[in-house]
Amino acid sequence: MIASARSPLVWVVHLSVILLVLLWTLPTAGLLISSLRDKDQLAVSGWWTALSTSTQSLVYRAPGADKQVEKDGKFVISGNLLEGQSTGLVSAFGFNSREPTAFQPGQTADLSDGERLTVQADGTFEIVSDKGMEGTRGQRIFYTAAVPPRFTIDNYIEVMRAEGIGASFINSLTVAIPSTIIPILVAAFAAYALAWMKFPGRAILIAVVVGLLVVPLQMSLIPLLKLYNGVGAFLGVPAKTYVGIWLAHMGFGLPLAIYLLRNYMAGLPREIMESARVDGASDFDIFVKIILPLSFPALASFAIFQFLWTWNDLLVAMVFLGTGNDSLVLTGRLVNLLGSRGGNWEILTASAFITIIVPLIVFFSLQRYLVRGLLAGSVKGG
Amino acid sequence: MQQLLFAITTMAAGVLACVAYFYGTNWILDRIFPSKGLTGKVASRNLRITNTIRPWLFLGPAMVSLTIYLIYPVIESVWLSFHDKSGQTFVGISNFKWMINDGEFRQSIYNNFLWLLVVPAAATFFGLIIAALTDRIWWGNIAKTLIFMPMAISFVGASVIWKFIYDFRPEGSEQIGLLNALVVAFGGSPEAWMTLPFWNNFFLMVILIWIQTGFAMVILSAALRGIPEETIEAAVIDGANGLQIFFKIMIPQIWGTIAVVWTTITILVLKVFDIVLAMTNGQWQSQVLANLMFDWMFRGGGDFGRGAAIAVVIMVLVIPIMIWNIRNAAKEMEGR
Amino acid sequence: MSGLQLKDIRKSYGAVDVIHGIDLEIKQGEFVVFVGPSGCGKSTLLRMIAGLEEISGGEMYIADRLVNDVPPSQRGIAMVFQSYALYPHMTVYDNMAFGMRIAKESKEEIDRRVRSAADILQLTKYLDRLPKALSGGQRQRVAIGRAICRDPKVFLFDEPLSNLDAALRVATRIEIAKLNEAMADTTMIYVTHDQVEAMTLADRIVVLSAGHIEQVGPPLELYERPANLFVARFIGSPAMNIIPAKIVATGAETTVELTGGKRDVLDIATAASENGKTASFGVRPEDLRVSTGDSFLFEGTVAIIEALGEVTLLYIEGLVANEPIIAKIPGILDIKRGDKVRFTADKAKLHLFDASGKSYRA
Amino acid sequence: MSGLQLKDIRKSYGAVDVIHGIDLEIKQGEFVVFVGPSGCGKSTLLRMIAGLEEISGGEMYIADRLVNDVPPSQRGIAMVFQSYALYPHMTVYDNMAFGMRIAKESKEEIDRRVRSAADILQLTKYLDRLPKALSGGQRQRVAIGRAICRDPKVFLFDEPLSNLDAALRVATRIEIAKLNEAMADTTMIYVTHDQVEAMTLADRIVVLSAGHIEQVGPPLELYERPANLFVARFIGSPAMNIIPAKIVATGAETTVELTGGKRDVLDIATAASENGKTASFGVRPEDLRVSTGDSFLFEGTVAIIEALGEVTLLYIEGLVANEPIIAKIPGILDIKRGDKVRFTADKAKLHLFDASGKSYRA
Amino acid sequence: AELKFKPGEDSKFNWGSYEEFKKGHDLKGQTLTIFGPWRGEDQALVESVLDYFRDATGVDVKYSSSENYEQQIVIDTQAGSPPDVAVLPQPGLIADLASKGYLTPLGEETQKWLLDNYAAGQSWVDLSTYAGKDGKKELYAFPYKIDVKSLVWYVPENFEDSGYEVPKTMEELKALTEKIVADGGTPWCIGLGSGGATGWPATDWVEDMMLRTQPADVYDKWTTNAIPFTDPAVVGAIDEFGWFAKNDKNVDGGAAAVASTDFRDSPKGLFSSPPKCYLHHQASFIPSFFPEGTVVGEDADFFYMPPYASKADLGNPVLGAGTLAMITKDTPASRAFIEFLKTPIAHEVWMAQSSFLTPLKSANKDTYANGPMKKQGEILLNATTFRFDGSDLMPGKIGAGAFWTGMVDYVGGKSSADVAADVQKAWDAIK
Ligand SMILES: Nc1ncnc2c1ncn2[C@@H]1O[C@H](COP(=O)(O)OP(=O)(O)OP(=O)(O)O)[C@@H](O)[C@H]1O
Ligand SMILES: Nc1ncnc2c1ncn2[C@@H]1O[C@H](COP(=O)(O)OP(=O)(O)OP(=O)(O)O)[C@@H](O)[C@H]1O
Ligand SMILES: [Mg+2]
Ligand SMILES: [Mg+2]
Repeated sequence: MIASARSPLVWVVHLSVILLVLLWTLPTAGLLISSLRDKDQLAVSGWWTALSTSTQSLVYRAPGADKQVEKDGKFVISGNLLEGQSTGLVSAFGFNSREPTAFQPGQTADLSDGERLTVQADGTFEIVSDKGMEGTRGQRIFYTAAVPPRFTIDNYIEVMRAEGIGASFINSLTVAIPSTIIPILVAAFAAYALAWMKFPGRAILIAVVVGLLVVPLQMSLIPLLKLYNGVGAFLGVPAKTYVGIWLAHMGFGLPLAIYLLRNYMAGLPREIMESARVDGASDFDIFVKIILPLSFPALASFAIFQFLWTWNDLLVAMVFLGTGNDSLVLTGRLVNLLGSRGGNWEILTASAFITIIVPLIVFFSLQRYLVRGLLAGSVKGG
Repeated sequence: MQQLLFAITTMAAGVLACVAYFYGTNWILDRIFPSKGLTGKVASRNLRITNTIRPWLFLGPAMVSLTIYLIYPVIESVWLSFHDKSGQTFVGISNFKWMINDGEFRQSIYNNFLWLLVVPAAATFFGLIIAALTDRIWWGNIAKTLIFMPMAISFVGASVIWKFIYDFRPEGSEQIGLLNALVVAFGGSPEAWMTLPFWNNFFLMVILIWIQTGFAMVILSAALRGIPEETIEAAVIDGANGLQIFFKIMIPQIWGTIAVVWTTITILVLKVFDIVLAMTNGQWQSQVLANLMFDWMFRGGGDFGRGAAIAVVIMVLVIPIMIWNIRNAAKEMEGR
Repeated sequence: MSGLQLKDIRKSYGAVDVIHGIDLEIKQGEFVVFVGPSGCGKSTLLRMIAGLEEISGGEMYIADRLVNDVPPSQRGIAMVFQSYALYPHMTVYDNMAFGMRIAKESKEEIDRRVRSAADILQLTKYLDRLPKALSGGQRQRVAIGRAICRDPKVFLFDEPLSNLDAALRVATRIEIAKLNEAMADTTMIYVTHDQVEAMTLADRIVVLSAGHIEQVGPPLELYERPANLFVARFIGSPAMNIIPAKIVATGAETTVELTGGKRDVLDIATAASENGKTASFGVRPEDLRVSTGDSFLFEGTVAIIEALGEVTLLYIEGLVANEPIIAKIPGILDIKRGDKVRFTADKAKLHLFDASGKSYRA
Repeated sequence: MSGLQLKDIRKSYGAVDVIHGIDLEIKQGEFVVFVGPSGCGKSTLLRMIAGLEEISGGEMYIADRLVNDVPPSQRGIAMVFQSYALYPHMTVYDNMAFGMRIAKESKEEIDRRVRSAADILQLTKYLDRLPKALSGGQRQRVAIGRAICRDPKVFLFDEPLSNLDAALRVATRIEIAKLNEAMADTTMIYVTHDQVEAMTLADRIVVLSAGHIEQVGPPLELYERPANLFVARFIGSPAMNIIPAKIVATGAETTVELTGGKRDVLDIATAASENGKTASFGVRPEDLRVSTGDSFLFEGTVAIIEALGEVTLLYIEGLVANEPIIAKIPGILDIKRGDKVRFTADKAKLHLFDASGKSYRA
Repeated sequence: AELKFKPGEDSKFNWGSYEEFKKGHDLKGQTLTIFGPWRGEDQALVESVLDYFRDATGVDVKYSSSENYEQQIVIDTQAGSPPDVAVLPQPGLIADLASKGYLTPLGEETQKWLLDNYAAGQSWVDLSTYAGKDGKKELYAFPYKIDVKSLVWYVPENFEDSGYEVPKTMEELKALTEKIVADGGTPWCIGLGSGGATGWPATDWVEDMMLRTQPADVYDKWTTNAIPFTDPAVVGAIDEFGWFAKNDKNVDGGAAAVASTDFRDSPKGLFSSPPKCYLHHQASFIPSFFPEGTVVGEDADFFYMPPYASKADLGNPVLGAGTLAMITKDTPASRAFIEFLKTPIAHEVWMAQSSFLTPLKSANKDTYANGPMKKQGEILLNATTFRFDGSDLMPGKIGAGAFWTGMVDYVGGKSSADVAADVQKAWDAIK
């Protein structure tokens, strides 16, 4: 680390990073706040309004006639519009949807059938009638009030309580972990061969790997499932197994893995490899004892992505593991929670944050392998 | 609990099998063709043989897997692209003929080129900037995690997120989309962003850039940290300022990785469809190739011939990138 | 004064203390050489002067300005790194031109200076190569070229010639000396393990050991009057022979008794209080002569003979356990292994150190 | 024979020819030193012997086995890289133990050997450090330690001591000599720029220049009877003085006329056909003596005096244009700049080379 | 699992049919995999029905679903690992599966059963009959669970506050629309937004209008492209929709907002204060997107999208949608499942819990969970014509593609003729 990095430029750096981070997290922040909001609020007001007290026009339905009490010969229904909220201030009210702000707090409104409605600024109201009221549905009271921010974790509770979520979580892990580790191993060997071993056709192979990056996943599904079914029938085992999905994830992840790892490995100083070779190490030794430890940054970055993709994947899991209840992965389970029309945003927002946790943990724990100066001190002159 | 146990054992078995393969085959190879301790013709012959075989042992599992999971489907796709809807009857190049005349296809190609121009460049650019800037500040890891977050968010989540950005409410009513809220706050009138032909492409691209920057950042950050510190020190001594060091010392040294990131994102862009599917499904002239392919493949029973033909086009588009990569690899292999 | 001032400079890497408080003043235009055993902190000190290493303690002034927190680029230095630190993606030419380009020199000026430096360093043929296609010595020369192209206030050289062959080394050394002469205002600090370099180039030599200064002075002073045992042994090659002795008579001249009983008289004054104390008697191998007469300092058996052509090294056993006395005698000698030989030396060239290693010569 | 045999070995990097056909035989157990100017191909040759560099042409045998295609791991070599090439992710201990672990030595044996090597190289304190926390010299020592821990058929050292201080260098050099003695069957090939190292260690020295061999022979032979001008100038420091001359009389003794007209007689036999040809007259700086009498080889004006303590270097001008004659006179002299001084030398130590650079001495 | 309603306990249910079915089917040890579109709450409901099948037959039933069921079923059938029974809401997709030979015909007997037992039986048989691989038309699917689409939702109290009446004819509806505008309100909330499926709510409008302006056979020709999309009948229906949607005053936010407002959000305007709109055209499922606590029948209600009085000859057409069950793997268990769907109990159990409409005449209407459901059931039974959602009948590329896009373009400003031409062009391209 170079001494005295304390220059005015540093502030520019800090500020620009803050700006970028803000830009990048703002959308997600919206999601986070939304996930903590009441589900009916989501579609009505912007998430940022949830952060401060806002003036809203709302409707309250008073209790029905069965809640009336007789007092001094009058029939009274009373309550509070701002039920359950400690603060808030009513600034206007009404009883007709056409004129929702016809009255000021404290005023008394004459309802059509001899009933009178009074609403106070603190939200308490009273409907008074001379004769007994009827009907199961209570009176609608329109009011405008300053409502303080209101947050709830109900959305999370709802998602977490969903049946089978624990099993799905384990399913997801069972899919994701080997689907991450196996391709890394396989790809690392291949990348080493492509970067440091001499054999004819190497350049072509590299190009093929790049070319295979582009193969659309959807193209492969049917032929592969056909193959799986064939093999499954031949061996007399079910076609949709964990091994099957691991291999599938490996196949789809390999091109990128090989491509990234090869690029990284090709950049390692060759003197180190030579030195090991002179020390009597075979290719296998070199790979295991020199290349792998020195490639940790690349391995870690790929692991982060592969884990992420397999964790968030729905399509491959649905096709190769099946859609059945006991084989459902977490994403599948959460998507199913959304219901047939897929519109429950409050669940969507909450489940998005529940699924994000594991990948973020993986990212955070693997990030420390992206170290600086891994090669420092190894060779002189470059 | 039992499932957990099963999961752990299968995981261990899978990984172990993989290790055993590599170790075992190498061991066997050295057993069959020994060269240690031997001299003369036999030794050199064995040596030659092992040297020829060993790379293929290392490559073996990868190649098998690639062949099954990717090459075989590619061949199948090519085959299908010359067949009709149900994949039964050979129809020659009529699928391709149809494609050229299809307005939606042309629209998709046009849009895809827009995407290719903007997204890889922008994502790589932001990824690089962020990787470089966060590298030397104490809260860099936190910043990176935050910027990485979009990558980790499931796609369903992301589409909701952007709904809360792009959402349009008629003028006069309260906006729940951030972008329109800002526009209104500054006195403009709200726009239905997704429905603006041509421009909506860019709003969709923003989403992909937002996601892929995390990818570029992680890879480039690893590369930046691999730059020998001493070359930076030397540049500092030579009087270079931060920007000069960044552009003249760091970037050239990680150029290979930048190319890799750019390539990867470019290819990803060719494949992108879920964003388009979820946000517009190609309406308002925002169609892209991959979504078009998906459309033909699966919607209402599907037309595999045409779907495959579009897939073939996508794969053909990547050929220039392949050639460029061969060149790069060859250059870097010189004298190795 | 506008040189360099180090006040109680300290450096530690975590728990490891590497520099233990260095006080040093270097005048503008001076050529100072740092010597010291491998790992004593020379590079670290240089890197601190350059601003590449944070200073853990003390104050550093360049041209009377406190520079502890001044970034390297504002210190006006050029440096040759021990590990070269070439830019791997630039050709030799660009490596050398980089600093000047940053300084916005004119194209012609850059070209002129690069070519002249390349000429001096015999790199002209390689100007278009990348560092990875160079030999070790060539790389080192590029590193030197990169520094001498520039026009700094302070030059820092970290073992710049270690990978060069003798002829090139001499030539380059002379070029550096010339550079020093041509740029009278430029301060140069030079780290080397080569005695000849240190002796020929330095205005003053700083001898470091384990993170502190042992002695500072002009080369000949260090050679002739080492302040302590460490410097005595360190300067000169092969190192000064040290023979345990006991002071048996003090005064204007001192008499010591070597192991084995031989008594010698030195023209060094000692106080009476020193009488009877143990001391170390020192004589340089090249100051020893083979004595044919009766007057001699000591005698011993030749264990090894190394004929280097120009001189012959004799390794004499029998005086100090496990450590042979070395004599460096000009020419090729007619002495065989096993011969018993007597040695003598100029009185003025004898040294005496007290038990703590301090020299008795003022 | 089970040493090393190089038959017309060639190497080119693309269009650049680096090694032009080397024929060399090294006997088992021999200690051979490669010397040559920076960039002449020493490292390349070493790397080809190690199997790290493909051989572009010719054949190489180790222990009578053609090894052109044998991978390094099976050649039974240990190597100290000029660039160290340490394993950055391993501690010093692991760096040294790596080769032995690969060879499946027992734990105790590994530990013993590592510790003993560390001891010799004064690295014991640093065994747990990673290379990046070491000084340049310490890294170099680790590289040496890594090689000497092992038990190979051939040792390759590429400038192993360049970053060490004099004392350590001597000590390590002696250790290498000891190693060589202890392992009588192990062949050692050593690249160095240090004359002393070359002279003291080598059984034979190979002088390389621009990719071919100039001379091979035991150190003293090279010093005393250089086969050509290149070797003459290369071996010895400062280099041999070469003065243009003209042969004016031939026979059992040869008379030459130097520029300036002074004639000298050399005890070198020349054929009559050589009469009148231009030649180069050579004399080593250390063979020159200041002549007080009338008999002298040449005279000149002292331009520079370098007092190194042990010896004084005189740079004499007036004989060869632009290139001073150097005299290396023992001790500290009483001569001032500008003095005119006469020099003489032993007849046997004079050299004469023909126009193509070949020595007239057989 | 525990059966939701204990057999024999509540006499509303046709327990007899259940017992009879139970007697005839003992398939212990067999398994049955069912793949359907129901997820979330719906999944719990379908499982409660399946429990009866399990209980009756001993079959181990595995129900699964997927967000991308279209894609999933194509992949699974194509790759040769289909479920035993698939339930799909898209006749177009079913037609495709049938033509590729992935479905098993249900046979004459089932066809006859449908004719006899379903109200408007012939329309159901027509809907479920497709050409097989050999081109022969056979009954391949069994309609089960119907949604009514011809509904207009409103808030009764808002109507009261303003003194509006529920319209009985299309003319009245149009008049009401104009009156609301005149009163300074906004009559309609229309939202076509649905992510990737944006546009579909408009197709329902057009289909409803089609049925109210043209005879049923024109509708049928339209869905098979026997008349082109550019036919005046079709363009006319589109313009009928345009009368409502393309008038800035008629829709909340103006016409420009229609295409981008999410269909899930748009009904919320009915409930805001003051109300953003008074009317909303949508199918029977929409209450799940009403604000929490909204009671259908009290806080919100619906009326049948009325026909034109001037076209009384067209009767009371009803547009609907629904799911159809089909056998993708012919096993005794899957056969038995289709049989099970013929028992009233398979309908009643779901009817009694939540939104489930059935044309099965023998199912007891009293088991409908609430008044509104019953009302919808009546609309269904009162229908003189029932037609399935046309866009689902068209080929996927049209019904779930060009048609959607066309409608989006239409509300975006394109003329109905241009839009129709576009759709027709797309249709020509896939022929
Ligand atoms: N990859 C390469 N391409 C072209 N030339 C090269 C390459 N590598 C080395 N050379 C050249 O080969 C020659 C021999 O290099 P080598 O490293 O063997 O020199 P050396 O004798 O070890 O020198 P030094 O003493 O400076 O280490 C040098 O001139 C060098 O420039
Ligand atoms: N990062 C570090 N952590 C701990 N100790 C370190 C670190 N870097 C250097 N050292 C130690 O600091 C001491 C001084 O190192 P320095 O490089 O200054 O030595 P030097 O005098 O230049 O030696 P050489 O002549 O071998 O180059 C050495 O003992 C070294 O081991
Ligand atoms: Mg150093
Ligand atoms: Mg070299």
